[in-house]
Amino acid sequence: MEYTVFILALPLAMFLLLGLLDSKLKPRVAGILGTMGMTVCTALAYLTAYQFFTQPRNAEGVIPSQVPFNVEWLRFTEHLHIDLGIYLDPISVMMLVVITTVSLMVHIYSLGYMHGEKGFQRYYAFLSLFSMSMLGLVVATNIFQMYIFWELVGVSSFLLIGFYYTKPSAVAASKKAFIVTRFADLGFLIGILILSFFTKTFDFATLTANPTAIISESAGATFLGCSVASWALALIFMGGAGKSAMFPLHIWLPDAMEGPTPVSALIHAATMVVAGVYLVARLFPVYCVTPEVLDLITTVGAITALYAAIVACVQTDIKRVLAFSTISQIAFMIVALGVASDTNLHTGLGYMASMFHLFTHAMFKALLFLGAGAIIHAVHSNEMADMGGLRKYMPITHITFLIACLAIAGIPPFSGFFSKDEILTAVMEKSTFWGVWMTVVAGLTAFYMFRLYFRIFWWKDTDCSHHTPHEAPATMTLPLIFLALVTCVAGFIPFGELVSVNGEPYHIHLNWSVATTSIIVAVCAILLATWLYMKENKKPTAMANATRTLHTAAYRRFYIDEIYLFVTHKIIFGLISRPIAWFDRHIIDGTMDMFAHVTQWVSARIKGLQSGSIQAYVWILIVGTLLIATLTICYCL
Amino acid sequence: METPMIYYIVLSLVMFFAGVYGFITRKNMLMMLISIELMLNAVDINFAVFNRFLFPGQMEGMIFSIFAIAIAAAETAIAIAIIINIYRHISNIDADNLDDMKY
Amino acid sequence: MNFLSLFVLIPILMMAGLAIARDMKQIRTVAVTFSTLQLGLAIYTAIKYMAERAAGNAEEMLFQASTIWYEPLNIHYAVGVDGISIVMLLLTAIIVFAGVFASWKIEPLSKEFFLWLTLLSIGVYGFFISIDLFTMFMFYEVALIPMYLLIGVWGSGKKNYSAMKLTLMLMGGSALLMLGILGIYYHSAPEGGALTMNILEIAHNNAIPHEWQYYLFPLTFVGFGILGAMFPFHTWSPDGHASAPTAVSMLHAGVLMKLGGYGCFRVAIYLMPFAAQELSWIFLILTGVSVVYGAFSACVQTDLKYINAYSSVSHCGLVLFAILMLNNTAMTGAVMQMLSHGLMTALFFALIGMIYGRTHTRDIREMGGLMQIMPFLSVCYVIAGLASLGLPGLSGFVAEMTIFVGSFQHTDTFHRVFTIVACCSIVITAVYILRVVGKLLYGAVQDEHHRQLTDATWWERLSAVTLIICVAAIGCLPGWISNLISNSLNAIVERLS
Amino acid sequence: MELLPLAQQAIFYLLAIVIVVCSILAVTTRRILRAATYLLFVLLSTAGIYFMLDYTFLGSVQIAVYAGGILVLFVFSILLTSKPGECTEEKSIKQRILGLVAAIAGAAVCAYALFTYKWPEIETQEIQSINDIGHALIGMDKFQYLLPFEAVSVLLLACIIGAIMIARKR
Amino acid sequence: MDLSQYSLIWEYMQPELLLLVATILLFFVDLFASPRFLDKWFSGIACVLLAVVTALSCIPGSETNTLFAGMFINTPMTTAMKMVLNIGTILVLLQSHAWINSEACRVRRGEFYELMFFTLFGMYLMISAGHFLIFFIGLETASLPIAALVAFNKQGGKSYESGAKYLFNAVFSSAIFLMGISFIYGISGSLYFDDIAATASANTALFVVALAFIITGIGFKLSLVPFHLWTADVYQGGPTAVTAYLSVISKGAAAFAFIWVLFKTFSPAPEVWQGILYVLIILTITLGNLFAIRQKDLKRFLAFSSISQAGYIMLGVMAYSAQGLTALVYYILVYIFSNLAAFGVIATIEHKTGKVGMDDYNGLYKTNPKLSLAMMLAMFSLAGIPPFAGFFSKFFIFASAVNSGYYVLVFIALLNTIISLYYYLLVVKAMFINANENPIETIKTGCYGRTGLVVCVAGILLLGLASCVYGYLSGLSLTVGF
Repeated sequence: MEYTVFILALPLAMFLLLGLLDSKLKPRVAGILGTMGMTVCTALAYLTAYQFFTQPRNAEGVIPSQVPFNVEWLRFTEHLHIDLGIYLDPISVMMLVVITTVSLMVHIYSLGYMHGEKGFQRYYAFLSLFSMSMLGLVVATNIFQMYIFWELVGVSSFLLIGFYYTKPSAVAASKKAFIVTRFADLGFLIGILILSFFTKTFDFATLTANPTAIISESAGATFLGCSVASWALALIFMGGAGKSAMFPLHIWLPDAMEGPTPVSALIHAATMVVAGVYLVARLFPVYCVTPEVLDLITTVGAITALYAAIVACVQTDIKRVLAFSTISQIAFMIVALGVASDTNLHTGLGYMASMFHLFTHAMFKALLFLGAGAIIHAVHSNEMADMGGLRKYMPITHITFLIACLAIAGIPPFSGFFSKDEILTAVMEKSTFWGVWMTVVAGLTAFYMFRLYFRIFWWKDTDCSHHTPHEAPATMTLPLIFLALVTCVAGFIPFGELVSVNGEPYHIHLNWSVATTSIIVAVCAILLATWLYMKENKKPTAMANATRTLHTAAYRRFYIDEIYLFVTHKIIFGLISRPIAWFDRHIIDGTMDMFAHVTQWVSARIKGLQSGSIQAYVWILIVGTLLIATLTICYCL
Repeated sequence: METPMIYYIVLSLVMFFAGVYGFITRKNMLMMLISIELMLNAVDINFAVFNRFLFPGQMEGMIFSIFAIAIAAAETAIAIAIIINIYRHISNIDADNLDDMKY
Repeated sequence: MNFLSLFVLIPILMMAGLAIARDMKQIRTVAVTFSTLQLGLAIYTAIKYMAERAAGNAEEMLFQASTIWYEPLNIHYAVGVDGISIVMLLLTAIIVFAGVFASWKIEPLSKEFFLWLTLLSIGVYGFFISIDLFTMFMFYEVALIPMYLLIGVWGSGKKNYSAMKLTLMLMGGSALLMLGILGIYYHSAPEGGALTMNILEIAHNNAIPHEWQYYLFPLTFVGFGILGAMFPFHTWSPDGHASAPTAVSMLHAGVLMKLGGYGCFRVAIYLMPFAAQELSWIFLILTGVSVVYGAFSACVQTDLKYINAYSSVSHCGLVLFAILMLNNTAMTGAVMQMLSHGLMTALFFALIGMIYGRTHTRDIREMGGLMQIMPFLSVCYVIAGLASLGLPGLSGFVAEMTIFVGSFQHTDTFHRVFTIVACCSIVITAVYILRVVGKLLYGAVQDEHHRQLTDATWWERLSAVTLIICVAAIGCLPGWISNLISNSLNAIVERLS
Repeated sequence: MELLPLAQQAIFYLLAIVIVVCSILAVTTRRILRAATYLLFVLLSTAGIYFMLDYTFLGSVQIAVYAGGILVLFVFSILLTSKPGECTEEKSIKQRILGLVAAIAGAAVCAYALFTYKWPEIETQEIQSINDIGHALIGMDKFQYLLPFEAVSVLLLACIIGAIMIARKR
Repeated sequence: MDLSQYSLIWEYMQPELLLLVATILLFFVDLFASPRFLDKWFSGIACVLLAVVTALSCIPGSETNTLFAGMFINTPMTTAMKMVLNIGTILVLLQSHAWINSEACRVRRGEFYELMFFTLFGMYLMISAGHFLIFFIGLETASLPIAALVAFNKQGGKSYESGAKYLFNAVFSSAIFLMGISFIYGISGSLYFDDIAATASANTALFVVALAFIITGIGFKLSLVPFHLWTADVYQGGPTAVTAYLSVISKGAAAFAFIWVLFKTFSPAPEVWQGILYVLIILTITLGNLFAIRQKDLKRFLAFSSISQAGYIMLGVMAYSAQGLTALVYYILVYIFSNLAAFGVIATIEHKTGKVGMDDYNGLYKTNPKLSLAMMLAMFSLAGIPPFAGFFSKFFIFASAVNSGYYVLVFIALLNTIISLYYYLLVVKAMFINANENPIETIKTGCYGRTGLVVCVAGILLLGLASCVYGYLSGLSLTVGF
């Protein structure tokens, strides 16, 4: 399957082509070129998936993973070397499909959405760069390759968020996104360093084949009461948490919505943000040897899920709502991974569930974003207040959006129901507490999604005197329709057959008690939303007023951003950087200058020696001589 | 020679350092020159005395004294020429007036 | 006559050519011709070197030649290269090449400017090809002094102060160095043996008594470290770079500061492995501080050149930091970092110079939205910034990762903690780089007058593109260069163990 | 000169007193002509010491060159550069004290050195004749001084040229 | 007295005798030639005569000869030193041509050259002395006529003040020097260097005092701190040619004589004088530098620079080895070229414009690029910047001191090089960087002056790179036993 190399090479070539030629290319040509490249890429990915999943299973019933391509890129030590290669196993192939699909949709969609924008060519170049990086990330054969592409997706994300670089908020958001994830990557890097030092390898295959290596190699080594292995894995998870916007590193994601909406769909909903989930899944066998880290992952995920869901309930910017919903959904996946305690098919159910949810979520969340994009395109605003009653003007968008909402709310038969159900089952099996917790979150999800839905499409009839919203062009609706279809059918894919924690096929069967509960909760939430938001009324305001403190806090995202702002500006800049800069200029540099000043000063003070008087000279001469004589007599004799 | 050598040496020391004192404290350059003569003269005594009391077999010290006297004369000649030169320029020979260049 | 001497000879001929050149056109012709020649020679040397190595030549240094110079002191004019020198020579040639184009329109006294610049490059080339302590030191100082005039005459801002400070501080370093070198020389051979200045022989003799190493190591290390902008002797760097003209900043930050790192390890560590191991912790603390401290300082600067200068402090601190880790991987990383930092900082300074030449300010508060006005320069700046913050695919990443992985191979907590501290710099670097990118290039145009400004001219483009290509080439294909370096380091690392 | 030890001692003390007193007076008096006169006494007394030590030739040279030549030169230049009866100003008291300190300290250091030195005891006495002196001045062997003799002539010539050059008006 | 002795004298004392002959020839030329002939050729004749003397007599042989029972010593190294001094003197004469032939000085031209030659003769004696009497006569011959030369300028200026300062300091220090010699005589009963070394008992207070007095006497000529105070005033006021002569030739000869006296005479107690010198060197270098940084008058500035240079020269004495001797002579040679290049420029500009202030040199490069370059090379060489000769001489002199174990001393000296670099760069800065509304106009240097400068610049550029000079000196110094 050597052709898989082209899945990476093609977008890279597109990036270089579009990036270097830039404005020398007509925007249209650039868009079409990029889309065609992506189309080929998608085709190749599907081909790969087909070939991969249809290949014979081995004796254990596992689909054997493959490394069709691997070259040594940089050698550090005898054991440690970065390879660049392609590693195909169920999850990476699954990811290939997800990424190429969503990316292609976004490419097509953008032809319409970005039409006439300044820097259209640049936009496609960046999209290609992102696709390449993301694809490279998922097929990485070793953790360092992953890190490389991890950084690259980070920078593509930075570039795309800052696409409207004249807009200060976009610039700030791009900076924030990059720096926060960079900070998380620091943890990732240190984690890699620790892990690789003890296991003497970066290679995923080797790492997962012998997951206990780190325990045996680092035997006894502890730091602050935790074993080195725990630290390493926790730090690696920190990297993942940063990319996947887990609490408290989530702050960049809502702001990242400053980028063009298709970009949000691609990067900040479907693909890049799940990199953290993917990372944990990739190293899952290793995580299994440190249950305390898995517990940490569960906790972080659960808190994030609830937090994001609550915040999402009160946001008024539709993209923000979607962003928090994304955070919350990713948290679901993370929790699922956290509760999967080993590689047994049943106790490790969470693994499969997580991947499944990743897959379905990518589709419907992309759909949501693209739909939101279409809406924004139509009304030129992100604010709910500017919307309402759009169902009449934008039927296709409306329907597809509704499908997506139902999917995310977990209403059967849409895909979200199946994957979320698996997650809740897995969580429930592990711990009832987290199970109930996550069910509540699922309810909240349904609530805020339908709040969003109703506020956009129902609520009131827009005043259309000056501007009539109209349905998006075909380039934009086609992807919507396609993704809606996928959302409808994806739940019936026998996902467990293909992806499971140990590779053996797993038959998904609904746990009806859990499923029923979640459906009931979701429906209740939807009804509540319907009651509140179907028609324009005063109830929401009244409720908000009734819970003013909570509402405001949630609206301000529980002041996490303010805390960050305080830490960065007041502490990092104000208490560290500025004092250091001052210290450098005045103390260190001052010391150096002081040498010069002291020299000058001494020089000025002793000028009197050279008084110009012969007799003074002679006096100094004779006294000098006598001193020399006396001192020498004292010291030498 | 009943008078011990050290007496002579002390005598020369007194003369020498009287010269030093004079050189440092006299304003008139000719008086500084006089002080120098005292110092040189003291050294001559030293040579002669050492020669006589310690190394009477040769006359290195005495000869040195003779040469020293000759050189002192040369020094004086040059010095007086320079003093006169100064007198031409500033109409006095006060050493304190020679401090235009300093620091 | 060994062909390595051409590295010194070509610039000398260049000076002669410049001296007889009459107008700007001739000056440029001479400069371009000879700098291209140098580049060609550097590439030729690299290829020849690799061919020799491939053919199985296992000598520590290749193309050695030695002519007796000062017989009473056994001083030779001795040359030879290993992988590390090769890398440094390439770097120098590239930056000189780019520097010539970056100073295409230098005014006034362009002839003198190029003459001094060439003298500087003589020193640098000579330093890298020398394997005799004396000639090495001589070339080292040759490289330092033209800085004074280059900054003083063609600089900007408080140039007199900066030029003087830079020169004096670096001379302070070379004062320590001279003592160190003399000390090494007089202990270079076992009792009764012939004293020598030849680095290889000294290393081979291994005769420097341990108690002497305790004195000589700090002398040489600090001596070179000052040029390598080691905390707390780095303060010449911000002022100096800020005042220097473009090509000089490029050459100085790009190449000259590397003399420090190169010297630290070729002289201090290679010749005194015992003290290196015993005392490395002191300098590790200093350089570790340097790395973070420089980065933090850069965060709040407002002058573009100051930002880059502090960033250099941080990056060069990393070089010394890695050298002190005393293992093959980290030292390989150090050399790669020298190369990478050399290229990208040269790129930075070139771009800053070009921007300054247009806007006449370097204060980021007075500029903004340059991306709209001069897209080419801005894109280059972003690329340089990304290289600086260690984006994979550009040279910074490979260097830093090699350093971090190498440094982490130590098993004790001290080294690890400092490695982690140094790692933190990648975040801080991102902060200040993005701050500049955000303020300078993105956002709205701050000063309406800037709208009339033009984008880069062809020579500026050539200069920047050359550097970018190199940065990207190393970033994408680091394997060959890493092998080149790490093979040459084996001998040194063996001595350390 | 063969003198009784007692008389010799007496003469020594007399000369010593004259030398000490006149030296000090020469450097403390404010009238320059007097200073020159005191110097003359010192020089003559010194010649007396030389005679006492049986260095008659040296004594003669002392009188001839110093008292005869140099002092006359002094007197001429004094008359040339100062008005009769003029007193020179004193330096400030601080400077005089500094000078005194330097002089006394110097004397003390030298005296310490000279007194702590163990001088050898030598009894034999040889008297060199004027002949010996003559030979010594033109001989080339050890303790003979042809070379200095010639060299000092060059020195004197140079000084004469220099002095004339400086002293003449143009 | 047999005649063979006289032939030996002729053979071994050739430099001295030829120099005297040359002086006499000069005397007669001055006396009998027509004024117009003299205006044109007198300097040339003097230079040629000195060059001939050098060529005929100052080529070092290979053996050590003594005359007058050890009173006069002629070794290859002393001959080499005489050659160095001759070269320097020729350069000074070349540079002084324009000035000495000016209207004001022309009448005293003959005397100028004769006194110059006489002082050179005195230095020869100092260098070759084997007896303190010869040494003393040499010392006086080398300093008394210089006092007359310093007071040479009669119209305006401060020449007379400088002359007096020089003379009074000189006679005072020579009195102290004599006192020291008298003590030495008292100790050893002989003034032959060899005898003193053989008989002196080093560990007595008297010996130390004598040593201190003798160091004072020679230190005055070398302008070591604290005997240096006359230097700046004399350099500033004296005619530039004489200042140049004082700063390099007189100092060089004194340094060599100093090392000779210490090595030969005081070899029983090296640790005593090394201890004294240790302190003196630190003081000299540091104070010289500290004063130099605040000077605005270039001649005065160079005076302090030369004081600190003297400190560096003394490092070679400290080394107390053949290597130290070599480094010292080499240093002096390089120093002659560097300092004379600086003085050559100053003399040219002073002669044409009367300006010697550092501020007057602002923007000199614009109008007089060649002079500025020469000056810059001189400054760099003095500061010890490679590839100029000064770097090599500094390196070798430090090497010799380090070889003898004086690490700390060398360290202090090295730290001082930073200060010295600062003030040397100030001059460079003035010429190249500082702006000036009305810089010194373009000056056309005369043929003699230009030759002098070119030779100096060539020396600065080549002396270091051509290792043969140092190698040659090193070979010569090995013939001196330690």
